[in-house]
Amino acid sequence: MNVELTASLSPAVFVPAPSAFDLDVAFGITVAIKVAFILALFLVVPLVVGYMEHKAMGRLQHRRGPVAAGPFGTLQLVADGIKFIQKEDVIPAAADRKVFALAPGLALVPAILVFLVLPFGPGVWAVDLELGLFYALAISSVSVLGVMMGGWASANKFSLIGGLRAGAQLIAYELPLILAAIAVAVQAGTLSLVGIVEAQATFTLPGTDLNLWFVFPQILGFVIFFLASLAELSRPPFDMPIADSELVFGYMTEYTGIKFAMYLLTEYAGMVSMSALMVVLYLGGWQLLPGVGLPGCEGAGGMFDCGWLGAIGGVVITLAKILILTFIMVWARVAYPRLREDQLQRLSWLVLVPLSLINLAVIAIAKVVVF
Amino acid sequence: MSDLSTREKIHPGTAPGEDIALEIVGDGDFATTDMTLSIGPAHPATHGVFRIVLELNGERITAARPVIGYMHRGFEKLAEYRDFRQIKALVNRHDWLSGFSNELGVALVVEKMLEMEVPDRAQWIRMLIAEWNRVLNHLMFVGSFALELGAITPMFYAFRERDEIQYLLEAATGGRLHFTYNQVGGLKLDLPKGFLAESVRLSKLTQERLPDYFDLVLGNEIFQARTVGVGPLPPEVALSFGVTGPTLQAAGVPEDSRVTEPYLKYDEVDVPVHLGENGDSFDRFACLLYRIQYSLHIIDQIHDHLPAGPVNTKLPKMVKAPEGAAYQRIENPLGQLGYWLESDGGRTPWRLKMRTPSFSNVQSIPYLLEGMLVPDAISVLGSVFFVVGDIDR
Amino acid sequence: MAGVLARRDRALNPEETEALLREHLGEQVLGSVVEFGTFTCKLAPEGWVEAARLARDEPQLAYDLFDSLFGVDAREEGFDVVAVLYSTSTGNRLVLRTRVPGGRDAPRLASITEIYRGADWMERETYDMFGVVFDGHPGLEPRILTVENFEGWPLRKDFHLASRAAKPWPGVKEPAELDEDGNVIERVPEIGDAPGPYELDKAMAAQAKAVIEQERVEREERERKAAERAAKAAERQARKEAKARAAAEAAAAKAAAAEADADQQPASSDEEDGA
Amino acid sequence: MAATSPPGVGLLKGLGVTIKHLFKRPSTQMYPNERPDLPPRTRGVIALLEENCTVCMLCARECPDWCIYIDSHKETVPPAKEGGRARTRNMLDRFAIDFSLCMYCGICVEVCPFDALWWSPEFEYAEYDMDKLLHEKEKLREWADTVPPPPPLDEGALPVPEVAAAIDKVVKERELEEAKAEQAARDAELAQAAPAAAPAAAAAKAEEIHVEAGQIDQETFDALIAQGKSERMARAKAKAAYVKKEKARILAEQEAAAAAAPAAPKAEEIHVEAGQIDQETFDALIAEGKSERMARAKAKAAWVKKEKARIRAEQEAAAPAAEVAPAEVAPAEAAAVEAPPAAPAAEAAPARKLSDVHVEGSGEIDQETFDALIAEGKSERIARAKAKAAWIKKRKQEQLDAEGDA
Repeated sequence: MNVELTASLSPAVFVPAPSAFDLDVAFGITVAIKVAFILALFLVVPLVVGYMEHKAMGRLQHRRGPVAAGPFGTLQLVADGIKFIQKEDVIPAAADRKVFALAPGLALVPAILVFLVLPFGPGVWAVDLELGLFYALAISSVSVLGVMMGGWASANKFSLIGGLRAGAQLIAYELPLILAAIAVAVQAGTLSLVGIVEAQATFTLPGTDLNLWFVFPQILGFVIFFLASLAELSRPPFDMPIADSELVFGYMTEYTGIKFAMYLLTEYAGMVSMSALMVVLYLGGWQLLPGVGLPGCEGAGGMFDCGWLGAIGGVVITLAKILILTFIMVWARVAYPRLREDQLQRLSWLVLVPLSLINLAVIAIAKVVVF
Repeated sequence: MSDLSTREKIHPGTAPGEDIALEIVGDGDFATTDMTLSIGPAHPATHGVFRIVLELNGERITAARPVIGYMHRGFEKLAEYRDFRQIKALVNRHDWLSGFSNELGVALVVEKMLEMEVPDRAQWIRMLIAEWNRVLNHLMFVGSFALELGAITPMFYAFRERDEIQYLLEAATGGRLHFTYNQVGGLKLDLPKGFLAESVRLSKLTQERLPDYFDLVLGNEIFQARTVGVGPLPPEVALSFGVTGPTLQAAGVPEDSRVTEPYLKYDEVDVPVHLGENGDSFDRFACLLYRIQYSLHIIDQIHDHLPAGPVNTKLPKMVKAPEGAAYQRIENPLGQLGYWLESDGGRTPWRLKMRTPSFSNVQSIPYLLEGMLVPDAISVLGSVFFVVGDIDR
Repeated sequence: MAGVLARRDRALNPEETEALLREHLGEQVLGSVVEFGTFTCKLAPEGWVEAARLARDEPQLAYDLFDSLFGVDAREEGFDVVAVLYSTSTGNRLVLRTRVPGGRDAPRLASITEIYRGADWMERETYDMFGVVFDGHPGLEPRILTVENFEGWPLRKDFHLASRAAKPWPGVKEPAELDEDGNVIERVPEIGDAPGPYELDKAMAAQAKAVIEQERVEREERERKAAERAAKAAERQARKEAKARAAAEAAAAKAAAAEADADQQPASSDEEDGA
Repeated sequence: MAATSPPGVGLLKGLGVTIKHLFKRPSTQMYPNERPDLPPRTRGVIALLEENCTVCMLCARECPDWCIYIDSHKETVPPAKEGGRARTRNMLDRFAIDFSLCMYCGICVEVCPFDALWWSPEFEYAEYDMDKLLHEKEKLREWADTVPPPPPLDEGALPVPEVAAAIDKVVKERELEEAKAEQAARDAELAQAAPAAAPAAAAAKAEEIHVEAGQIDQETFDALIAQGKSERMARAKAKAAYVKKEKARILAEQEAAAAAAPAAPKAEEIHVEAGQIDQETFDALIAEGKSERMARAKAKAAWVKKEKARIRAEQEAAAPAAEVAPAEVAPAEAAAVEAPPAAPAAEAAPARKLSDVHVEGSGEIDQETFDALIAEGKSERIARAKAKAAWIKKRKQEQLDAEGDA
């Protein structure tokens, strides 16, 4: 049991860890800097992930991927974005115009908001909420509202089925996702994402000095969380809401131009935020290896109070871990066909939910007895 | 046309094509109306202009009605205005993935009527190209079926193989899809130098790469979950519909023209046939994959047998089929292709009936879809292998 | 495979098949022919369904694979319907053929959809292409291959291919096939030469010739009319001159009576009308 | 199958297959940057070698789509010499292929008796507008420059005459050196430098006995043997040359006439209908009530037939063909052509003689022109065709000069 953590467990004593952006200047400027930081993250990281997906898919499929736009095709997504902006914005005649227009935005905004609490490095976060994990999971599931609205408002049967599938999928997979995350919170003893990273840095295998990430005791939870996040994001092999060979393009069928781009951006942002959550919850945040801190850092587990160098190093490590996780998502997309909707539901309710409950129970008991 | 018993059950007293009034299904608060979902004519899963109207209760299909004819080009009529050389260039377009087999059928039926002796070498080369054509076709369906189930990668691998094979065939025939290489009495030209060496190399290479498809698709648990038990086709129903090819072999019927009614020199090579057990989507796909393997096996045998000699016979100035009617059946990649050639002794056929495998195979789809889910419809549509041009002609 | 081959040994040959069918159908079997290795049994239309049923159900026949069913134009006598059946157990093929009653105007035949499921679309196609109505078929409409509102029966021989009618055949252009007189030239074969025009193309050439003829007739007509016009004009001129002469005479004979002058006036107006 | 393997193995295998490709070189062809290397038989576009077209209309008639448009007019070529007979020719005004209709079946290329149509692997001619796919003869002629030589055939192939002709073409294209040598040998023969060739020819005769090739072109065969080629190869080529000669003869006749047209003095337009033609062949046939065109066609056919007979006779005689001087051949041919009884040969001979001399040299190319064109970067094929025409023109000029001197 960690003494410092016990102290921070009590709400009365919880002091949010300071962000590097909490500058000693006027409140307004601090906020502006934080907003700029979040937007920069939001606009850059999904593009990097998107480029990685294009390129990795290409190479996994024995082709090259984008090559024409920019050096090695790096500007492909930028080019795509420009193209999307230029496209005509078509709204079907029978569509519910307001809902139709609102839906992509509603899907996109939560994807941005999740970035608020994600810690990317030592001190590199906007806010360290006490209920950070809760906030992240809650906000990210709002996106599906936008998806369902889009599916409904398009006045297209394929879109409608896609939207309904997305809704059903969310309900089915929110449960294992949250149960897996709860197990982490139980082990860490906090809901603050920064706190969880800190807890991992200081967690040692009982009876030894061996520092471990939560992925080791909770490998089951990690797998469940990974699968559930794939399903939440409608990533293959759980992409039934889109299912391009059945539902044409699911809820996105009728969308064009910038609105379509917003849905796509939501997907990539979701990939980033879910991967970032996994990094934070299971993979030790910006810790290079278990037990190996960053240079120039002190604080809990040698991971805080770093200089600029340490902060940049931390961000690089986090992003690298995010890229590895997103690569696995891409890899799964390349290698697998998609499941059927009923099989997906069965997988959730009959396999993942019981397993995550077992996982939670085991962790809770271990928390009391062993750790 | 949907399977009538199903239609009668669900919508008694309605004629096919008639708009079906929506019915309330279920009781009390859970009562829902049926939804009519029109898949196609332009839909990713139909790979062509093909439409299938599904009656849905939730995602469960209560009735299905394929609508065909969007690509009807009147081939049988056009053939009546063309001589046999021109027909050859016409027919390799109805099933554009089996161009060579189609023209082969025409050449064979005309040769049959003329009682013409085709040089051995021509027959062996025809077999060689026909088997490569079969591999080409099947690779396409391996890719497209996997794609329809959401696996995007096999398509790319399949196209990589296809491209090399197409290049090979292009070197001999000049075409990549529409080979126009046959002529009555043989072939247009002999193989170019180096063709055989390249053919041997490609056969070896493809055989090395084939396990990738088995691992990536056939052995994949998700794939199995999507296909095993989906759309089973009992053999007697399949035969009654006239279903042939891999779809029939999947139902366990050992029917393959190359074995049961050998043409060309198929009686001189070993032609293995893979048989399925249940006739479901999985079996259909497995048959397709094994057919690639066995075609390559046949190609290897042809490499060893290919004799030297001429590849065409001297033709009269004007090829005229004698009066009468003949039927020639060949094993097209998608199933049995039959040409009924009726001639009045003229230069053009009096009637050329194209009995295409896709037409009969697709007829069985309503039967297969009854009670399935929408995603299963995709699985069935993808595994009852058809080319829309081959249905509509 | 081995099992199939064993049963193949017991397969009936064409004579036995025909005898078997005759035994059941009697007079309905009109005859049979083995053409290019295909056994065709000609049936009276009344025995059509029964023959199909026998072919499927008779254990010695066991034609289980429904191959195809289609129509053939039989010129003045209407249409034939042909069904091709195959037996996977014996490896035999049976072709049933019947002349559809009703001639070209109202061809009707009984449907065999009850016996073979595959006959459904095949019969629809035959209806679509030839207009043969199948009694007992669950629904021939909408037309299966052509568009719903298509008019005509495309595979009938009296249905002409629009593309061929719309465009002149390229081979009849000068100087290849028609000589100056518009006759089709019988070409002397040369090396690598293809044979002369097809029957169809001869017809096309004849058409082209007819067009030339028509043009010639029209030209002649025009010329004739022009000549007539010229003749008329000349006549008019002559009459005018005559009139002028008459007027001059009248003027010269100023002493003529007033009634003679009145006679001349109506004649002049008549002429104006005629012009 | 994997169905029997433990669960999850199939999934892992899938990951394995894909990751394996991550480290392989991608198979992408960088198309617009790298041009695909298409085989020579590729049916990309149909090219027209206008020089070879005789407006026989076979392509347009055999085209299943009727997408070839040919316009032409008749032109009367005045006699090259006083007292010769005027001839009418078909002049090509328009040759267009509508590639929006074309189904690339290749029947037109197949049926063309004068090798005017060729397949080229060129494929980049997409247009935004369908009308623009109707390409006229100028454009089709440009594509003729891109036609590659046909590939050699597989070892097991038995050369049928037409195929052998193609092989011969290839061999000539591919082994330019050899072709040059061959030409030199033939030049030598033409110059009646027979002494050198005679022993070789005699040797070849002995060889020829046990190959029982009645259909080979003795001249080519001798020349090749003289060069030290293997008997088998020489035989194959000679066979090809035999067929080729027949075609080339007609081709050269056309070309010679084309070359003659501008050089000849302009005479007044002669109309067939006007009855002003005094050519005996035509007169005879026209007197029988035949049309002008038919008369011409028959005369041509008769000539071809005679020519064939002559060559066969020549071979059967098995005398060293090289020793037959072209000067001797020409009048003989001329006589043969003008054989129709009503025709006094003496009058027609000069006109025929000219063309026949050129026919005899149809295989030849003008090395100077050829080299110049190659230097210009033209394809071998097109350079050869042009050089051929140039050679014929030259000979024609020589002949005219000689006659002028006489």
